[in-house]
Amino acid sequence: MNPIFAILAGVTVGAAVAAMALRNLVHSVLCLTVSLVGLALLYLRLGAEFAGFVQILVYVGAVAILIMFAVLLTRGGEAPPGRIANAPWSGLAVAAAVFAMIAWAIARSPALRGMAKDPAQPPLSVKAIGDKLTGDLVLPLQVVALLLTAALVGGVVIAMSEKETE
Amino acid sequence: MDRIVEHLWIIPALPLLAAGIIALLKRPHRKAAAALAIGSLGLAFLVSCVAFAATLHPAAGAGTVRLTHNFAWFDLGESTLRLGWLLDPLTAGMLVMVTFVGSLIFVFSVGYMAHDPNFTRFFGFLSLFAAAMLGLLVANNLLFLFMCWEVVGLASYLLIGFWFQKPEAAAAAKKAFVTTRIGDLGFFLGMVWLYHGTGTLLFYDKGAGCLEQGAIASLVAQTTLGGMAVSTAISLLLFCGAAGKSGQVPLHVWLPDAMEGPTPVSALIHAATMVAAGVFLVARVFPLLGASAAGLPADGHVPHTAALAVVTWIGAITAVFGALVAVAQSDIKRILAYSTVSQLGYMMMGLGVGGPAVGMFHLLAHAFFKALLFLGAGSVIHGCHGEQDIRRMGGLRKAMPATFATYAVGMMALAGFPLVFSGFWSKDEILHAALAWSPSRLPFALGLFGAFLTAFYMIRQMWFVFFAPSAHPAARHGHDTRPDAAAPHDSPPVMTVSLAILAGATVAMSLLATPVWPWFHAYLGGHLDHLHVGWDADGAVLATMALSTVAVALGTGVSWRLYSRSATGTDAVERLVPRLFGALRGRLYVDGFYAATVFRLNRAAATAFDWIDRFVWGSLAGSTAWIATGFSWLGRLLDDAGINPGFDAGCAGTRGTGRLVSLFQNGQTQRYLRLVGGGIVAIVVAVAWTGKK
Amino acid sequence: MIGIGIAKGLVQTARNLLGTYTDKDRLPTIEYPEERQALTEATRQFPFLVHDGDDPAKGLRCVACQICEKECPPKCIYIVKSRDKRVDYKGQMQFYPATFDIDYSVCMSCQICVEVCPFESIKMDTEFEFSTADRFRGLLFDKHRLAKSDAHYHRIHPTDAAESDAVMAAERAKAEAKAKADAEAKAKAAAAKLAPTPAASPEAQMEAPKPGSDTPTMPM
Amino acid sequence: MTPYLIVSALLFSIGFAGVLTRRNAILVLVGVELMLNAANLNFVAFWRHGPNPAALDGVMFVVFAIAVAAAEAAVGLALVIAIHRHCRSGNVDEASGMKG
Amino acid sequence: MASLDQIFVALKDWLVAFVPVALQPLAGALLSIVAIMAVFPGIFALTTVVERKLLARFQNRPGPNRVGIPLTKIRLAGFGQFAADGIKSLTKEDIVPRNADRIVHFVAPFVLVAPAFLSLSVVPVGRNMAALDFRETGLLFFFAVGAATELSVFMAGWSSRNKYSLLGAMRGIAQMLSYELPLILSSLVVVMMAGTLSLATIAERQSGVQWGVVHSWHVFTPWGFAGFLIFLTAACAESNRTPFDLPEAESELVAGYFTEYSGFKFALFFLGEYLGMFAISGVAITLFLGGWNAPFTFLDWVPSWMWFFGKLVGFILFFIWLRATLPRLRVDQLMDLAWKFMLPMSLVNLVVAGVWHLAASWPHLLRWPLCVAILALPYWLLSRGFQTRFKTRTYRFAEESRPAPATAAAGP
Repeated sequence: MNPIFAILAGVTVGAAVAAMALRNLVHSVLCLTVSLVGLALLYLRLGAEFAGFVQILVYVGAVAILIMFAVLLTRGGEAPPGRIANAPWSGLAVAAAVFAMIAWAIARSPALRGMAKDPAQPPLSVKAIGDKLTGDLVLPLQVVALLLTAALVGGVVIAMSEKETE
Repeated sequence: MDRIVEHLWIIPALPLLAAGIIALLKRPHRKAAAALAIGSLGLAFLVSCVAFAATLHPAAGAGTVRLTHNFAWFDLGESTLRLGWLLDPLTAGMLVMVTFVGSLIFVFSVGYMAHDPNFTRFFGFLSLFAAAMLGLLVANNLLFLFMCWEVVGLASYLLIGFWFQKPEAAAAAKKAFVTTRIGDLGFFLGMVWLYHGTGTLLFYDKGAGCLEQGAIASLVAQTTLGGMAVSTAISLLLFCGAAGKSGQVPLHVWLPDAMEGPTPVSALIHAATMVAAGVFLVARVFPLLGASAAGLPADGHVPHTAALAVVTWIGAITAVFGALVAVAQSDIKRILAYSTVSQLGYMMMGLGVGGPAVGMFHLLAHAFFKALLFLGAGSVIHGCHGEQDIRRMGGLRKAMPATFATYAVGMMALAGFPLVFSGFWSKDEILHAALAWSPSRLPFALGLFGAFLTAFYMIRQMWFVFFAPSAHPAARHGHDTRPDAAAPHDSPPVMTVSLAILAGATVAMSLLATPVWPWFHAYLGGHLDHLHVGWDADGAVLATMALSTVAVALGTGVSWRLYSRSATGTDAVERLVPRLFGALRGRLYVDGFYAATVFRLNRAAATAFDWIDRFVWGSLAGSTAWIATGFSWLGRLLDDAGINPGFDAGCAGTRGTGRLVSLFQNGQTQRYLRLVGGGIVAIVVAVAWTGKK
Repeated sequence: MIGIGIAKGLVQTARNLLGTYTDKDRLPTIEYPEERQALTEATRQFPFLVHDGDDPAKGLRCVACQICEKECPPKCIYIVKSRDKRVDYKGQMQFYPATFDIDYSVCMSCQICVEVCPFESIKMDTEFEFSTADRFRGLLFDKHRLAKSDAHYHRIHPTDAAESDAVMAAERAKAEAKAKADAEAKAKAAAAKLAPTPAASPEAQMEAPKPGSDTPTMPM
Repeated sequence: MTPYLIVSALLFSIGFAGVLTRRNAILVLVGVELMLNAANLNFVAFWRHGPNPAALDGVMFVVFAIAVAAAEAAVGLALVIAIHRHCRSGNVDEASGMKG
Repeated sequence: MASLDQIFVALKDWLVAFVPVALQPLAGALLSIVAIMAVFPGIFALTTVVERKLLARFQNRPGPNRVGIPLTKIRLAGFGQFAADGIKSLTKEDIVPRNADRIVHFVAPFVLVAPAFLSLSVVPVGRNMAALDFRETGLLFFFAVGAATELSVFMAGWSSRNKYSLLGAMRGIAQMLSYELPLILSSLVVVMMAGTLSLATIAERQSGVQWGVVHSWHVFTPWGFAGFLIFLTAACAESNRTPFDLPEAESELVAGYFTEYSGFKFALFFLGEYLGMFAISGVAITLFLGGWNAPFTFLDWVPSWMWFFGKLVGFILFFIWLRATLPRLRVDQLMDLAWKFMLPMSLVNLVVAGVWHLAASWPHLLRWPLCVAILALPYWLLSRGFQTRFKTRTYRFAEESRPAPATAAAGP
């Protein structure tokens, strides 16, 4: 295994574990950010520059900040007292079982064995992505645009609704 | 010629641009907004005139001028969705009418809305409406037509609810929106079906359009439920939409309520243009309605198909229904609204019995005089400081002479006074066609009765508004609560000029479709070159003319006699037949009927589902827990009996079962998810296991 | 329109910037330790003690009356009166300050001590550069550091110095006159003892209280 | 290829474990984000190693998934805030009542 | 001349050639890193002094002019100041509040500085002189890396446990998020017209010639000019420069999110802010001002990197000039400006770019007025809307209480 990959994967997974295990919510979200950046770097290693940078732009620039705001708005800045998990062992067991299942599937998959070890870098030009988005995928693009608008409006409405009645 | 149709989009684009710019303006920019709206629509009128001129000279042997320009909108998988513009006499005539009447109404609004704080917004909405309406007219694609149709609905919703501070206005807007949506559901289904059946929504596409021979023949050939031809089913569904928009009988309830909007809106939307959209739609898809096994309807010959029969009957019933209800109303705009319902019925009837030319001519004529009447009513209301009850007006003839004169022209046109008023000729044509309709004579009789009623209620209204001695001093001085308000006054020139132009147009229209020189028929039918001045009508025409003249005269005479003799305050008819009058005033209880049936049904259904939720599902869920508890209770009983301490174990087990069962019901998403996760793993393992074997 | 105001402001500040290189009035700053502004005569910083003659130890005008110590608002003056007396500038026997300390770190330069001093002995100096590494000792000025010559006073505040000289001259003159009168009175009394003349005694009685009544109300 | 898939599976399971166990609703959402991102990693990996990388399908999936995930986060967090206002708590197990 | 133009490239190649072939890419990267880490902090150091001196001049003061070479009388017109400041901040006590979240508090300044360096590395500072050249995603990289700034601001503000810090952080994040939209949209115009996201390619594309002797910088088009102004304003806000310095408004929030930082970490924040400003200025230069291109063809003999750094200095001076001129906005005005003016204007600018592209074959006399008109009308309408908001303030109570004769006297 490539050492750079090992480091990246380790950081990504470790930060993910920390994100799920830490008590303080803000720390959790910061760890999540680290994990997402690690993922973006993994994308870069896989040659998907565009996806990697979009990942950073959207997740670090927007989603992480959004979650931070939500944490602060729900007074989650302090470490919560009391339990942080519900019946952790059974949940962990189920998650472990799921992992075992997927890992087993990966390990036994005949399709993977047929794949090339390290295929040549496929061309990934932003122009091609743009053509694709405005060509074949124009309808999904519109739908996503609509969805984002709806989410925007919905988010505002949900977050505001109770205030009026109070 | 092709250039014209290629650039037909300019006509709707102009008001749309104006609407967009006005939307950016701020409240104080009143002049800019009005100038933009009127200017853009005036420009659109000019362009429409150019387009109209283009349709006057068909190429030799081509018959009707029918220019199309189609283009791809976007690709949808393998198929391409294409839109297009269509220019034919139907479109051109409507374009000129809408832009002309619309411009006049815009000008009128400048005066009428002068004191409204939301003047700018009003013109923005008006422009949006005009844009959508014009877009609807130039569409060569049912989908684009539908889109514009919906925008028209939206604009009408906005305009009816323009004074949304008034709860009635808000309710009326909602009602109009919801009611027309019911019709639109039919429209939408019909459209989808049409697309399914023909694979295109373009009307005319060099032989491949959905209104052309090939497509219609295939639709006629297929049958659906009960042996009905698919074309008939689609036609009826589309007619649902038209009925909703045009206020035909089961769906007419929104139209009178829509009078809560500002009067120019009533004139624009509910007299001249929007309600005409339904009639226009029926005229547009007439080939589909008229399609029978024999093929497309030929010019001048109207086939008897099931779809057209439905249109005719609905139209006739609406015509009489509207007129009847109008007799008993006392709100000046509401009378006109029911009159509109009635006249729309005539149009539909005309379409059903006489084809597009007949129906459309009544539409155009009606647009002018009804706009005139509404604007006149607006002028009256404006002059009386917001008073709308005709019983509290009276004697306005002297106070507002200009309004009186123009209103009288409109009223005579609507009532169908003979010879120089367009209403006479257009109604007469419908009646004539109805007379010739072979399946039944009843529509003719209904139409005649409607003509009588029309004259009756219009005279009643005229008398109350302009002639009656004013019993209430307050009526002279506007509203009760403002005794010191100025006396009724005539409206400013910006309003009366519009009225005068419309009055002139109303009279001028009458020249276009007399039996002596039936230019309009020739124009729509595409045989202008065969047109000549001369009498070549049969005796039936004369007979119809005579009959309708008699009906009008009768209505006028009866009404005048009843009302001019009666004391003011109460209604003459009310004293004669109070119960009938009450029923009519209550709009024949249709609204009440809906309230009692549809709404109550809806609420009952909601209650029922609530009950089912609460008791059936709730008790099912509850009983699971109950059973579990029952088990544990049983276990405890046994334990209490103390027969055997070994029962302790069984009891605990039972209790555990109960707890386990209740675990599924505790509302903890995470537990549910765990089960889901575990279940997936289990299923995968199971599948893999069995698969290996 | 947005932008016009910004452009105007930018032009204005740019004129200011460039003006500092061309226009003296736009850069009025004086680079202090090297360049100094000439002090005006009215400059007053901290109090000092005036001494006549060359020897500060002997010539201090202060008589340790302690009025300034009492009046000082921040109480930064500390005086210990001497046990013995010595001859002051009027020629009278007076106390003198054994200790006279002013804590400049506390002094607020209000000048009240100067106002109340009846002996023209404490005045305001123009010196202000007292920065020191020791903020306790370094700013606690004793009478040796406070004492400055009358010549210094004349140099920094010539007008005031002239005035106070005049006042002191008047005082001295009065004191001398009084001394003379006293001497004469003594002489007369002695003479009267020898040969008492009734006409002379009321004169002496009338003259005697005069200087005494004037002195306490003497300003400055 | 396989290492990427294993990392992806690990991320998915970690996210899943968080969703299953954490009490705080925001962290549940964080777990969901992790799961989504694990799927994205799969897409990219299969795009790179798949038979037809020129078709860009995997990358397009990721781009769309990121857009949708942003919408999901916005709405989800708005919901969390609404629940917090309503129940005075950001814990999922305390918001178990189905009625008002 | 060409040799002078490429002197640094040649130098790097010459140095790299000493290393074994296998390590050459690594060595090249290291050299680039060293160059960036040396040049830009150097500019930062000079900028701090120049800014103070110029601001002083704007306010009719001489500014710092003392510190020169220590132990001598040489003053260097005060340019020894940065060294003194640097030594001071390095040697000052590092204070961490007792309640602070220590780890986050420690990490925050580095999270600010590292992306600033990264974003500088994609800016082409001369012909063939970009440390990192993403042929496909250069601009995207810049924006992606810039996103980390917000995170750093949040970390600093939250971890300090100080209400001023948190308020400053919240303001800063809101401001950065709001202004990122016009920033990206206005640079999108250039991407649209150039058809690439690579900054180097965008710079190269502006070396064409128009009107005889002028290089075809994007700013010489209607969309380019409008885009440049929007970008400039948004850049000002993104780098927290006055008039958009609300996050660190000293008169309101002490120093905003870095109130609780001292010593070296404070200096890092300072460095990070200035590096961010350099980076965004560099991108503005590359996108709109022709990158390393000369303005006129007859000036092409000046080496390209000189042009770039000359323009960068121009930008820095302009930012200082702005800071000396404009007062700070209020929070509501800030948001209004972003959402109600800049965002619509940048959308309109996208339309203009489209029109410009479609009208490529039209004569200039038609194309220019059309595009200018499309821009000017919304500009006029939108700014009319602002006039009521930004109207001159009247101090009612102050003026009422002032006696009449004094009003005339208080004129200037």
